[in-house]
Amino acid sequence: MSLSGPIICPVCGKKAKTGSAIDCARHMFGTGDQPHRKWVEAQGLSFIDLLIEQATTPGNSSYVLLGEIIQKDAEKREAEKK
Amino acid sequence: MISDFTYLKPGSMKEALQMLKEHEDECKVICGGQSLLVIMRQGLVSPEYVIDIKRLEDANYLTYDAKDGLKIGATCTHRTIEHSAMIKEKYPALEAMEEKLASIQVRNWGTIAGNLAHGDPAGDPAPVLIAMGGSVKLGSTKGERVIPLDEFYPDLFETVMDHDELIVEVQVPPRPAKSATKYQKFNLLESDMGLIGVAVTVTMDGDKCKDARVVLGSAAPTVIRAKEAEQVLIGATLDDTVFEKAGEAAAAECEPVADIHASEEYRRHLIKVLTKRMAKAAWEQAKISG
Amino acid sequence: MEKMLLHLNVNDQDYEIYINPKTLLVEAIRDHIELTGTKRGCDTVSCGACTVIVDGIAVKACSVLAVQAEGTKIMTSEGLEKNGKLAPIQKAFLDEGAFQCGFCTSGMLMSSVAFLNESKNPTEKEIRDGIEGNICRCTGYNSIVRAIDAVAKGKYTEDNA
Amino acid sequence: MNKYTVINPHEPFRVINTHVHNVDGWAKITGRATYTFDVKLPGMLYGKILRSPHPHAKIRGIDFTKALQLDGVKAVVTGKDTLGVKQGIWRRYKDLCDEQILPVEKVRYIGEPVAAVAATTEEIAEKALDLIEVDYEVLPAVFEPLDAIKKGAPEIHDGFERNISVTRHIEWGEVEEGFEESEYIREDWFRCGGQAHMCMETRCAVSSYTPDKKLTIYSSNQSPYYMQGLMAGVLNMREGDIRVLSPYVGGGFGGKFELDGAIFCSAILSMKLYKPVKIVYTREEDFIATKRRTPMFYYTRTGVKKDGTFCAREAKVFTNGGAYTGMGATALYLTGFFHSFPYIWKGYRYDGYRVYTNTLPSTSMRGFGAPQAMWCSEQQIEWIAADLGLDPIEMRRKNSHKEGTILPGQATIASCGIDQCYDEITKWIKGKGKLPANRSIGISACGFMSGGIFNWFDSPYSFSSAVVTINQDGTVELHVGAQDIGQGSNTTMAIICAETLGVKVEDIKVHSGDTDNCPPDLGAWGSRQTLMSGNAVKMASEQAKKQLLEFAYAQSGLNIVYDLDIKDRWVHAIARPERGEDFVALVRKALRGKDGQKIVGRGYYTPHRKGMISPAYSYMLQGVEVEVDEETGKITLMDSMTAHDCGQPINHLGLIGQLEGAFSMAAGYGYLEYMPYEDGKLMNPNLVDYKMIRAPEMPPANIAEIDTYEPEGPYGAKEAGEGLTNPTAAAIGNALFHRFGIQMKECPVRPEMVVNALREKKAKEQAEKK
Repeated sequence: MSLSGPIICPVCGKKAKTGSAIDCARHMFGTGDQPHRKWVEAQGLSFIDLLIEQATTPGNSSYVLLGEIIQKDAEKREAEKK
Repeated sequence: MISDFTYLKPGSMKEALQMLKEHEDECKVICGGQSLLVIMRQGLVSPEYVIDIKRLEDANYLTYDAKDGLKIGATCTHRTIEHSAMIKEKYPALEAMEEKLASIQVRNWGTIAGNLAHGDPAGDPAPVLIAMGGSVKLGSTKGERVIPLDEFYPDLFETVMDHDELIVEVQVPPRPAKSATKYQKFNLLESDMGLIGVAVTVTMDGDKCKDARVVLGSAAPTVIRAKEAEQVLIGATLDDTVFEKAGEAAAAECEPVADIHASEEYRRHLIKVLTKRMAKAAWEQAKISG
Repeated sequence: MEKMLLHLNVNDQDYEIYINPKTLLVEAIRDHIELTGTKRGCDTVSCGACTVIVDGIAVKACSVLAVQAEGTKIMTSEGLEKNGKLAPIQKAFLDEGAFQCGFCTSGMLMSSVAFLNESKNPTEKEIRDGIEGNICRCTGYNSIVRAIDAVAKGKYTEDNA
Repeated sequence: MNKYTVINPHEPFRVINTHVHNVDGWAKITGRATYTFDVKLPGMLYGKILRSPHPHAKIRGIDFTKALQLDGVKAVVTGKDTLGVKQGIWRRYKDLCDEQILPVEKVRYIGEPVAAVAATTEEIAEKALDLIEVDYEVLPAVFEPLDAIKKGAPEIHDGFERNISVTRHIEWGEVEEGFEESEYIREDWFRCGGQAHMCMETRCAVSSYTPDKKLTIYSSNQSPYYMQGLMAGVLNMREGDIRVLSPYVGGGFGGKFELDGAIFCSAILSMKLYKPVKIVYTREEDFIATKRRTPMFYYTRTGVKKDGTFCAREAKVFTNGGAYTGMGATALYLTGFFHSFPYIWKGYRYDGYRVYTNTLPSTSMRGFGAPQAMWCSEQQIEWIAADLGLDPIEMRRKNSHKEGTILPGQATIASCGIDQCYDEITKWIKGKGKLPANRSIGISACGFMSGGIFNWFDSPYSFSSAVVTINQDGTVELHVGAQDIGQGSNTTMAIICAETLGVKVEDIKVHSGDTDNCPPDLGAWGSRQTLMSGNAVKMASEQAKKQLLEFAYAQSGLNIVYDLDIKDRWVHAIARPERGEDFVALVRKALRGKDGQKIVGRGYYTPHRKGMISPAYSYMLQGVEVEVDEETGKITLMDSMTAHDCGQPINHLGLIGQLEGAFSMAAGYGYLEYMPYEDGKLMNPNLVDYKMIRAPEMPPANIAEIDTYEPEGPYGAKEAGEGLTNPTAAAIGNALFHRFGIQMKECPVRPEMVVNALREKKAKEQAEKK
């Protein structure tokens, strides 16, 4: 399913640089303040564990994982709106 | 912060010794003060009286004669020794050591006697003077006694001086024929304190080493002689293998500590390398010296 | 603690000060005589910022008791310039940019002057050893070495300074 | 001693890049310059700070009744006497404002202020400290970032799980694709140590609070405006009621633009007593209780083609943040950005994590994260060249930035002289001929910013501003907010002003270091003043000059196609320089024409549309020749050469001084300056045990100046002096690799490490033989 517009941050409403979910994930990690952390935790993930995973292994797995969740969340919301 | 004290300024060495007797437990003698004022500022010592001998001209001398050797008065500065043509000719290792001792400012004001009295195992003069067979003459109201420097330091920052004694003179015997002393410290900055220091004296008799002294700084709580290493050298026909063995012996017999600048293992390694180098350098010099 | 009267001669001027005997020379100069060109940068006789000239030789004024300097002639950086004329070493420091923050400069100048007084035709290595007791965190020393070298080579004289 | 060459010199200027003496020179060489350290006000008291002996502890109570009874003690303050404001220089981000200078509830590092005393003498104040009893509840502490992120590690700040305080992510291009295309990938892990700023003037301040509710502070700092703003925040005062004076500053190097205990505690004490209070840090306090260069753990993975074309790079970094954030958040970003420099990557990704520990806070220091980045990057690149059998200089050259290079989303490179840097260093190496067996040369490239486009301080003012006032006698008052901390900014600003107005440097009187009388400016950090404050000064000078030339035109009767200009105090038509009039005469007429108002020009600068980081970038390549005693591991620096592109140099003497000075500090970082901690305690907080380069250790610092033109800079100028702190450690490392085959992964490289590395290499070689 494709979205009608760019992805905006579910916490602060900021539009990610390219509008993609992975950019939004980067934004969330980059901001890293309490509201963003709490949102990630609410999805059943550990913000810190994702961070450490990203920090200690090559590649981009944490961002990809969070990006997928953001994408699903955005799709769900768009569906709800309809 | 330096604690308050009463300042005493004797007019002669004799008067200084009387003052020392009077206040022996509560006083410190200052001359150059390059070490003393630092530890006073750190609160490590807080004497009630400070006896200033800096201006005692009767103790400011540097003399040599072929029979008794070198005599350095208590108030003679490092810089006087460094600049002396006589020292350069008779005791070049002493001059070379002084040139690398701390900074010019410190050498200008500080004295070799004061340095020895401070008892820092990282000090430069003690290893060189011990290698040369040097002694200190201690004075008190009771009289004088001469202690060889290798028996002067019982422990870290301690000397065998009684509370009413002070070093009135540093003595070094005349340099024997075919003998030379070499000293080097390993330091991170040119005139810095050494992580370790090694002084070696080699006296030759023909091809054989007649006598040797190996003295190590910062290799134990006090400056020590590496007697095993000396035994490797004495009686041997010197070559690179012997120097290497002497280095290994010195490294084995010393007891260096680990600190932030070097591990114990690395200090031993440096002692090995520098003992080898200094023994060789002393040998090369001894061969050509008169 | 009872204070003592001390006579000090600094930059050819006599001063009478009352001090605690434990007063260091640098404290007498800065706090009592109020010549603040001489600085302090450490407590371990390491940095040389307090270097002054006592009877012609450079000493670190943080490691000398003020009373020990009685009867001597003391010179500080304030004593170099006379009647608006700079000493050769000062001119050379300006020309070579041999200072930046300036905090080590007074001590560095005094070490340089004492060194130049006793060394004729010094080599570069000798100049470097001559200022070994002074830390400069800004310049990397080379401009200072060039300045001392220029004075030693006679590029600056008292007159044209 | 030193060789200095200029490549592509520009048209001659009258003042710029000529031999101009430092404008503060006379004061500094005659012992007359008055530093905060020298300030003495009538009735002044002296303050001392009681510091925590514990790396992590709750403060249960402080009893200072005995201290107050000591004769001469006037006041004691603790965290309870303050508003308890958690402050930080990242004011826009509340999470990062995490430091109470006098903490109320707990201490987080050894040396943290706990109480402060004011007394009639420093000695009494120090004695009073011993009479203060603090009841601590000692908490478990953690000192290394990789321990602090473990589950169950002590939580240093509430709400920062696993102690991760800041994260930064930088990414551009196609990273995964880049690695797929790579024919060779290398991964390495590095450690970079801390470094003390070691300003000759320790932190100090004199605060004077007066009954009219105004606070005057003398402080040794890099940014009077930041100090004013930060103090207003912690005291809940209006900025305008606080005056900060920074007359002469004895060094900064990135360590003096955050609040420190001296400024804060002196102010709190003064406000209690309505008397001036002076606090001067001892050298030991300056080591244990200010801040330091940020220690880092680097992982970096680089993919290249077999011909040496760079494809992709990915880096992950943990920094030892210490107890508080300060400027460390910026260092975390910049280290990641400059780790890509000065090369073009198809894809680049960086993740940085700043971790709290119970150690001295870490922050910005000259180079701002880039020396650490280059230590890792430039060594790895050298190793890759060796792995692939490629010429390390040519491999670097073919991948380097050029004019017009775009770093997507980050920067566009408008001027870049690095290509010529490679030529100059190659020439220098060739000129050396064959080296003795114990000598080796290493090289390292890098680039740096010319001021940051960051406003985390949330200043409503322009980044830089300047005011030029012309007096009736032709003398010029130049008011700048730029701060001279020794780097010579007063001189640089005077040069730009004199060049622009067409007068001489001696006509300019520079006023700086006073928030009451100088316009706001973010201050001296991030190599920003030459470009940013310089642009403000140029604009102010142009504005004043324009007013003068309008009068000159009006009276000249010239055809309007002619242009007028002023050079060397001579106002003239450019086409007919012999026809003109004296500058002073013109000023007098212009004054009459303005009904006696002084001629005033105002200038300001704030970067716009210049990317994320900086308006301009300097480039450099450095070669260092070292001698190694293979038996003892001792490293001696023998010679060095730096090819350097700083655009158009402005202050000739200042530039040389900056480059030489940066070299000595950077080399110190490479092989001497070492900050060992044991259980959170710094083991060498003094100048006996903290080793720095002194005159005998300093090698020649030869310079080839590659003049380019930077369109955004005043007269084409950009950064010089901070960037050169970046390459040296890596160049020393590369020299060790080049001849001796050892790969040093931790800096500073101490001799023991060299001996061990040589031993391991030998053992490995012998094992391989078998």
